[in-house]
Amino acid sequence: MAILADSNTKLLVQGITGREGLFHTEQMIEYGTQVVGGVTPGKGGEWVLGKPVFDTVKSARESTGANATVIYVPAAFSADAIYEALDAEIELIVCITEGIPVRDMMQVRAHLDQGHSRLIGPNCPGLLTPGQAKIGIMPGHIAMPGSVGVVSRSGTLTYEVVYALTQRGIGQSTCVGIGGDPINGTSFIDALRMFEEDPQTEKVVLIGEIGGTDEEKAAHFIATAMTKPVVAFIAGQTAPPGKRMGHAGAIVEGGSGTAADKIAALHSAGVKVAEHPEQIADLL
Amino acid sequence: MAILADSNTKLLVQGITGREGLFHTEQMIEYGTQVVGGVTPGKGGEWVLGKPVFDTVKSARESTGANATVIYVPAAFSADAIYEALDAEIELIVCITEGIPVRDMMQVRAHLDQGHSRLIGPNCPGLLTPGQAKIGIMPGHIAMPGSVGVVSRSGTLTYEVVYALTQRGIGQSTCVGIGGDPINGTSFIDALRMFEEDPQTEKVVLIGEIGGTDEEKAAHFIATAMTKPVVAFIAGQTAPPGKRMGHAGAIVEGGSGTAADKIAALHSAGVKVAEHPEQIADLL
Amino acid sequence: MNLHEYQSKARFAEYGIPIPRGKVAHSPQQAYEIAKELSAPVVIKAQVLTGGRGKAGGVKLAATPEEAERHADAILGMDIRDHKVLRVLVDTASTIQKEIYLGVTNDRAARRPLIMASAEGGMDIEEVNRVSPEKIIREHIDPFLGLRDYQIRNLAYGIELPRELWKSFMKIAQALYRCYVESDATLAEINPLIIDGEGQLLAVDGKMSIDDNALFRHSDLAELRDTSAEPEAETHARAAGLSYIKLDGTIGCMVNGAGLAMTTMDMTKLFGGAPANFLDIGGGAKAETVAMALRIILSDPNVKAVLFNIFGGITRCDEVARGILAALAEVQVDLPLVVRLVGTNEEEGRALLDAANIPHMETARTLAEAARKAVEAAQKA
Amino acid sequence: MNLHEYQSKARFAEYGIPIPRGKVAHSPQQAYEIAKELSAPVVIKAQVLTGGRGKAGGVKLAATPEEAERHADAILGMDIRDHKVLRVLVDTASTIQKEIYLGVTNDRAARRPLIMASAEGGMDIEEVNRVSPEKIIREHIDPFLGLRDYQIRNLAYGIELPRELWKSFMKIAQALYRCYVESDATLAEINPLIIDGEGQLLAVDGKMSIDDNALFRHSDLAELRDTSAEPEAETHARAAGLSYIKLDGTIGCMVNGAGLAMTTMDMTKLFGGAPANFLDIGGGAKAETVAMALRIILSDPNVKAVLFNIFGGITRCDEVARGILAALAEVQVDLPLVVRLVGTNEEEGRALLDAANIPHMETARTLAEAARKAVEAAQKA
Repeated sequence: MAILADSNTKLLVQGITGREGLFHTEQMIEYGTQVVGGVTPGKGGEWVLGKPVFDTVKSARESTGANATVIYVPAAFSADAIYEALDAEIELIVCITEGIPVRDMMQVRAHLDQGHSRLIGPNCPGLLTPGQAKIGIMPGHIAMPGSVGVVSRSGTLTYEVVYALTQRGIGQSTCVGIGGDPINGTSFIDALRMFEEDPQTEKVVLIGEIGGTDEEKAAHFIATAMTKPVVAFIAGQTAPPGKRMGHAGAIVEGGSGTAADKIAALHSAGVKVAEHPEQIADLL
Repeated sequence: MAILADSNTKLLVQGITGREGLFHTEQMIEYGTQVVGGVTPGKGGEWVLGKPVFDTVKSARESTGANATVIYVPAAFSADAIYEALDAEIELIVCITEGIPVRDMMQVRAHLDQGHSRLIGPNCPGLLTPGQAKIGIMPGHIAMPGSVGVVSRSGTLTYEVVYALTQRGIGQSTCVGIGGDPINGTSFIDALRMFEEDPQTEKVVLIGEIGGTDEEKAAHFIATAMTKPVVAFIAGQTAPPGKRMGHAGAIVEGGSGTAADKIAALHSAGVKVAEHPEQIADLL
Repeated sequence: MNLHEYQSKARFAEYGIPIPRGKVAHSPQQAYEIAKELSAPVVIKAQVLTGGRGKAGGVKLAATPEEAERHADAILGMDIRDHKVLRVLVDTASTIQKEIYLGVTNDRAARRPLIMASAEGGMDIEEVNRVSPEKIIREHIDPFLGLRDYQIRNLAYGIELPRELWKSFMKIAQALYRCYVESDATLAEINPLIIDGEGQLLAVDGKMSIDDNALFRHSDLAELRDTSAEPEAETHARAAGLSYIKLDGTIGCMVNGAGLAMTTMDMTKLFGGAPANFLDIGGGAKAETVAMALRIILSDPNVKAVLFNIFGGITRCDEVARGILAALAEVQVDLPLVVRLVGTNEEEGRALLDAANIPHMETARTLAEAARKAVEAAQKA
Repeated sequence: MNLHEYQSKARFAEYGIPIPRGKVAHSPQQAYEIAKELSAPVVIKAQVLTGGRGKAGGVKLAATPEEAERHADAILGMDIRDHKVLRVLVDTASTIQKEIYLGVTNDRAARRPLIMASAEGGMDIEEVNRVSPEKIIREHIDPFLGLRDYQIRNLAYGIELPRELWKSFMKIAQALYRCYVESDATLAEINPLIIDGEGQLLAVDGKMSIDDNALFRHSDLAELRDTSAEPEAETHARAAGLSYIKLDGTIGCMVNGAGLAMTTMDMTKLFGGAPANFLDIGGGAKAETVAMALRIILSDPNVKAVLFNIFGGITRCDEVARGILAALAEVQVDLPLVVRLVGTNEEEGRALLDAANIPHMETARTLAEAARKAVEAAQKA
C-alpha cells in the first residue's frame, strides 16, 4: 500500500531535458519508478532516456495516462508548471524547485484548494516508497520497505533519519518531504492523515523545524485524530530569531515558530520527541 | 415555507441612504419586510426610516443579526458591495443594480462559487414572498400568497405575469427575478431546485428570454429532476440577432440563444410553453 | 460597442501586437497619398461594423497609388449590409503563407473568458465552429489566474504552429488577452493572424467589442464609438438614457422594461404585424421620458401605429396615464395610438385616458387585445 | 531582505503615500545643508536595519541647521544593537495629533496577505499584539481579489478613524497594498501613520521586507540591499550561492542541507558548545564549494574548530571525501577539524579521509560523536 505513490504510479517529469530533470529522471528510472514521459515546451517529439518528450502536460497525459508529475523547472516558471499540471488534472504533483516567490505560492495554494489534486512541495526532496517508486531527488538506496512512515520539512536531515532507520533494520512505508517553504501544498496534518489511513504504516516519524506553526497543528491532530504512535524531531533550537536558516520557511518571527514551542506542543500531545536524530530509532 | 425569504428574514439594505435605496426601503418596510438596518459608508450612526445605518456590513451584521442583504449601490461599486456581503457571511445577497461590467461579474461569480452565500441578480427586481417579505423593487401589492413559484430573467414582464395570476386568483409561493445579465448569481436551475424542494410550491412558472443557454439547461433539469409541473414563456422571438434587447444578457450571438431553441428545448422536456403571457394562467 | 478594424488594430499595436503599416483614408485622394507614403502594394479595406465586406467587394488589392485611389473611390460610399462605407483602411499588403485565427471572448455558459485558436484562419470562426469544431482549440481562462503561458502552448500545439513561432505567438496571445482585459472587451480577435512572407506573425485583421457596461471606466474607448454606423435614432435614444433598437416593421412600441418590450414586439408578430422597434423607457412613465421616446419612435418613417404597453407597479397606472397625457400634449402625433395600461389602478388609468379623448387613441385591457388593435391600425394606415 | 526607512518611504511615496520632506545625510555637514534647505525644524534619524534606535538615542529633534549638524554628528557612527550608523535621514519634523499603525504582511498560517491597523501606532506592533491584541484590526486579503475598499473601511471603522480621513486612509492603504504586491514584499508597514498638525495623514516612519526568492524579478530592489548592514562573510557567502549566517559560538559548521545544518548546530549546543555559524553548502560537496565555505567559516576569528557533517546520498561518501580533501589542499586550515560522513559508502569515505592523514583532522561515525569531538576540540583550543 504505502501512501501517495507506488509501483503503479505513472510519472511525468516536467523539465525532463534540463540538467536536474535529466539527472534525476535517470535515477528515478534506475530505481524502478514508472516514468512514462517528460514535458519540455518546444522539445515535443524528442526522446530522452527512452521516454517520450511532450510540449504540454495535457498532450503528455493524453498519450501516457500519467497520474503523477514531478517538476524540475526554474523558480520563475514553477507556478505556471503547477497550474499546467493542475489543469491537466494530474492527481499528484511533486514540485522540487526551490526559490519560488511566496506571492506565487499564495496564489497557487488558493487555486489548489479549489481542485482535487495534491501538491507536494515546493522546495522539497519529493517522496519515496521504498522498493516501488521514487519521485524527486531522495537517494533511493538508503531506504528499505517497512512500516514506518516518515514526513519531513527537510532534505538531507530526512535522508539521515531514513538511512539510520534502514541501518537499524527498520523499514519505511513511504518517506515524504513536504518542503521547506513557508507556504506549501501538503502540510504535516495532510501527511499524517494519509499515514493514519494507510494499512502498511504502523508508526510515523515527523521531522519538523523552526518557523510557522505546522508542527503545533500536527500535535493537535495527533492528539485528537491519530491512533498510530508518532516520534518527532525538531531542528533549529539554536537558530537566532529573525534569520532564515537556509529554508525560506525556517525562521522565528515575532516570537512565533520556535523549536521550544513546537517541542512543547508535541510533548503535550503525547509525542516522543528525540533530542537528536540518532535517538529516533530508539524511540520507535 | 416559500423559498429564499420569509417573515423571519432579517434584511440589510446596502446603499440605504441613496435615492433608490431609500425609496425602496420605505416600500419594503411598508410591505412588512423585516428591515433591520442599512449600510452607507461614512454614515454609520445615522438613522433613516427608523432603522440604524452602519459604516460596514460586518458591523451591521454584528449589531442586527441580519441574514440577508439587498444592494442598491452604483454599478461601479457593486462588486465591492457583493464581496463585502460575502465576507460578512450574509446568506442571501440580492443585487438590484444594473450595469455591472461583465468582467466584474466573472470574478464575483468565480469567488462566489467558493463560498456558501447565495446571490440573486444583479440587474434584477429581487424577490417577493407574498404576505411575508419583499426584497428588491417588485411592486408588492400585485401578488398574493399561494402555491405557484415564479422565476424570471425579467422585471415588468414578471410583474405582468404575477399580476395576471393574482387577478385570476392564483397565488404565488415566491416570485424570484434572477436578473437580465449574462452572468448572474442564481440560475433557473438553482431556483427550480429550490421550488422543487419547497413544500408550499406546487407548480412553477418560468419566464425566460433570448440569450445564453440557461433555459435549455433548465429544460434538461425539468425533464430529469423535477416532479412539479412547469409552465414557461420565452420573450424575444422577434429580436434580431446581434442586438442587445435592453438586458445585457438578452442577445442572440453566433446563432446561439434564440427563442426558438429555448422553446424547442422546453417543449421536448414536456414543459407547456405559453404563446403569450396571458396564456400562462390557462396552462397552469 | 463594436470597434472598427482600424481602431482594434491600433489598440492591439499599443500592446505590442505586430500589425501592417497603414492609415485610414476618408477620400480617394487620401488613399493615394497613403499608398504613396507606404510605397508598396496596399490593400484597401472598407471600415464597416458588419461582416461580409470581402464578398461585397469592400476589400481590394492595389499595386500602385493610382490603383489605390481608384479602389478607394469605388469602395467609399458603398453600402454593405445597410452600412455605408465612410472610411477605408489603406494597409501595406502582406504575403500570406498561412492564416491563423486567435481570439478571446466571454464564454457566457462557462462564466469565464475563452481563448481560441484555429489553423483555419481567415474564415468566420462561427462558420468554422459549425463545420469543423474540432479545428478550434479552446482554453478557458480563470479570471483570477489570467491567461497562463501553458495555455498558449496548448493552443500552439493544437494548431500545429511551427516551433520557431511559439515565442512570438506567446507574446501576441498574452498581449491580446491583456488588451481584452484592460479594455473590458467582450471580444478581441485577430483573424487572420498570418505567417507572412518573412515567416513572421502579423495581425492583418482585427475586431473588438467592448462591454457597454464598462465604458464608464474607459473614456478613451467610449470616444471611439462610431455613431455614423448606427441609426441616428439609436444615438439619440442612448443620449436620453433609453434603450432603443430600430427594426423593419410598422408598429412603434413603447414599453417599460426589457422583457415586456420584447414580449410586446413578439405579440405584434403573433397577430400578423411587425414591430418597428424595441424600446424600453425604464421605470415608471414620466411625461418627459414618454415625450422623448415618442419623438424617437416617430422619427422612423415606417411607423404606422404606436403601441404603448406599460405596467404600473410601484408607479400606479393613474399616474402613468397622466404622464402619457402630458407627453401627448407636448408631441404632435397623427398616427393611431393604442395604449394598454396594466397593473395597480389600471381601471382608473384607463378611464383617465378614455376621458381625455385623444384623437386616434384607443385603449386596451389585455396585451392580446392591444396587439390586435395596433396591427389592425397599422394595416389600415 | 530588509529596506531602510528612507528606502521604504521613498518607495511608498512613488505609490502616492504622503511622507515628510527629507533627505539622507552621510555626514554632519550634509545634515546641516538639508536642514537649511528644509528651513523647518527637522528630525535626525539613524538609518539602521534594527529596532530600538529611539531608545538608543538614534532619533533626535533639531530646531536649527546647527543643531541638526550636532545631532547628526552624535548619531553617525553610533553602534545600535551591533549595527553601525552610516547614514541619517533628515526629515521635516511633524506635529503629531495621533499615531496609527498600518501594515501589510504575509500571514503564513492563513496563507494569504494580512492588513492590520491599530490606533496604537508608534509602538512595535508585536508588542501591541502581546499586550492588547484586540487593539489590532485585521483583514485577510484574498490573493486574487486583492485588498477591497470595504476591508479598508473595516479597518478605519475598527480604529475609529475620524470620518473626514477615511478617503485619504483608503488611498494610503490601497497604495501600501499595491506597493507590497508589486515589490513582492513580505512586510510593508507605516508606523506611525500620523494625523499631523493640519489634520492630514502622513507616513513618518516606514519599513519594508522583500521576499529574497522574488528578487530575480526586481532588479531595482535587489540594488537597494545594504551590504554594509550585514557581516561581510554573509555578503561573500550570498555571492557564492551559499547560505551562511554568522552566530556567536566557536564551532564552525559546514553541512549539506538546511535541516541537517540546523541539527548540527543544535548538537554542538547539546554537548556543551556553541555554533559559530549556520552554513548550508547545498547538494553534494564539490571541492570548490567546500573550499569557499571553509574560507568563509575561517574568516570568523571566534571559530576554534570546524565540524563537517555531510550526508552522502546520490553523491556517494567516497566522492564527497575526495571533494573535502581537494578543498583542504587549497585552503590552509590550522584549526582542529572533525569530519562526519554519513550515507552511501560512508566506510569508504571515512577510510579515504583517515588515510589522508590531515593534521588536526578527526573523523566520526555518529553525529553525537562528531559534535562531542568538535566541542572538545574547541574547548581545548
